[in-house]
Amino acid sequence: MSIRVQEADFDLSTEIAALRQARPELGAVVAFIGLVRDINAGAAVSELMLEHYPAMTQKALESIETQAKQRWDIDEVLVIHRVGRLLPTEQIVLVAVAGAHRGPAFQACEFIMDYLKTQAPFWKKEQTPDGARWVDARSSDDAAAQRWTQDLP
Amino acid sequence: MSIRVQEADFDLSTEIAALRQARPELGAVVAFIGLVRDINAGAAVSELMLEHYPAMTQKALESIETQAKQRWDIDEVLVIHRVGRLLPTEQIVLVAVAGAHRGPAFQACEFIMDYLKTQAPFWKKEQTPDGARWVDARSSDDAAAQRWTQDLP
Amino acid sequence: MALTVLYFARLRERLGLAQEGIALQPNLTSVGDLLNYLRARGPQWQAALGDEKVVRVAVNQDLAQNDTHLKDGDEVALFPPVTGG
Amino acid sequence: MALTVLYFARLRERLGLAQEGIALQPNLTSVGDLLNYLRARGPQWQAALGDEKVVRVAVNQDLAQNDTHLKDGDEVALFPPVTGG
Repeated sequence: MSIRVQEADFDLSTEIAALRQARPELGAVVAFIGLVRDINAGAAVSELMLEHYPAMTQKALESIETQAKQRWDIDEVLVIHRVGRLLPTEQIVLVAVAGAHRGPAFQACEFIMDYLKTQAPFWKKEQTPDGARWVDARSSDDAAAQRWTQDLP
Repeated sequence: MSIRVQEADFDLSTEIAALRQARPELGAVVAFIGLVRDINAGAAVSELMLEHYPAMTQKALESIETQAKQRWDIDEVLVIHRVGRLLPTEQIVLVAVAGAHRGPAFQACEFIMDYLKTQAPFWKKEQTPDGARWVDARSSDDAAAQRWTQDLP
Repeated sequence: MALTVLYFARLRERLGLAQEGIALQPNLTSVGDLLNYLRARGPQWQAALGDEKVVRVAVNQDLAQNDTHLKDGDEVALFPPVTGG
Repeated sequence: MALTVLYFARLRERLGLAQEGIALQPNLTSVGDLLNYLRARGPQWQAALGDEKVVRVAVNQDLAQNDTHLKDGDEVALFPPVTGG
């Protein structure tokens, strides 16, 4: 279990190699990479500022990872979330899950993203042609997280 | 849409960077990486030989990608499958899907893997302490692929 | 007998405040009490904290509800729905 | 008037054959006919192709069924269930 919150970018190959290191029983890795889009809610986005609540971020992500490991037969989890100033096309978040088989790895990776989106204390503020604005939470993210409370594996 | 069948290994960062290139509208990438496990069906595996039916491989993977693009709102798909001699911990397959949002990208990536596992003409032969043996197909893979015929999005 | 209250993101900007100490009182013992106490500070506070849907509360870094009890030394964070990932 | 028949993986090894040409005949016009024709070659063929579950067929690189019609020039591939990925 590994959680990192950082301003720096990350390299996908390096991170996945570290996750897999010396684990020849692993058969499947599922990775989600979130990117800064150049458009959101109908406006051009030139820049994103990501704020968080450090003490709670760590605790919330650890809780989400623990829940994923309790629910699915997976071996390794990595979450990296960037904070600070980000530009369109930059990587924001990496969630990688490794295990023997692909089904649990897919499920756990999507679960972690859905919970991160609704429970981890990050907030985005974006620069648009009309000025800076805080990004509104999406009801579709609540719905995505809600699925997991009904759909027990 | 990009499909490659090759003996050479691939670099995850390089492949995902190429997939995303000049596409600032992309917000989500989901990648599946399949690895050679050092144990299968109770026996130690020292080596894998991957055989395929080249003319059909290309056609089958193109059909699977086309179905995924018809079913989900995704922008880019990449499938790389290795053939030939592979050792434990080596990468076998990469399926990467990029789109604006994560839900369709997760679904499409898992769909492509499930269909690849049951419809793309690859066969694995593994070396074990008792000699070489062809890997048996798994009924769980048939079940995984079958889900998508019932579970229309 | 005091709480540390933290404000994040849009709330911090609207209130012009990142952190303050608030004394516990006989009628201020739960998250709901604290929200009512803050709303009573004036129209700006009422507007920023008035809608239950736009304010989330964490007590000691765990998401909390209106009936979550508050005790001396608690760190209470108020923030809008999260938008990371 | 001939088919090209390809064998892959375990089937190729069991039969000791990767490819052959087979002439179309009045009673050999479908995938099912071809399987029966091959099984009739002897015990080794019957054993390798006897169980419908262990042999899959593609005609011109598309998965086919027993009633799939065969025509001159078709490429017919016989193989066990796939195990890639």
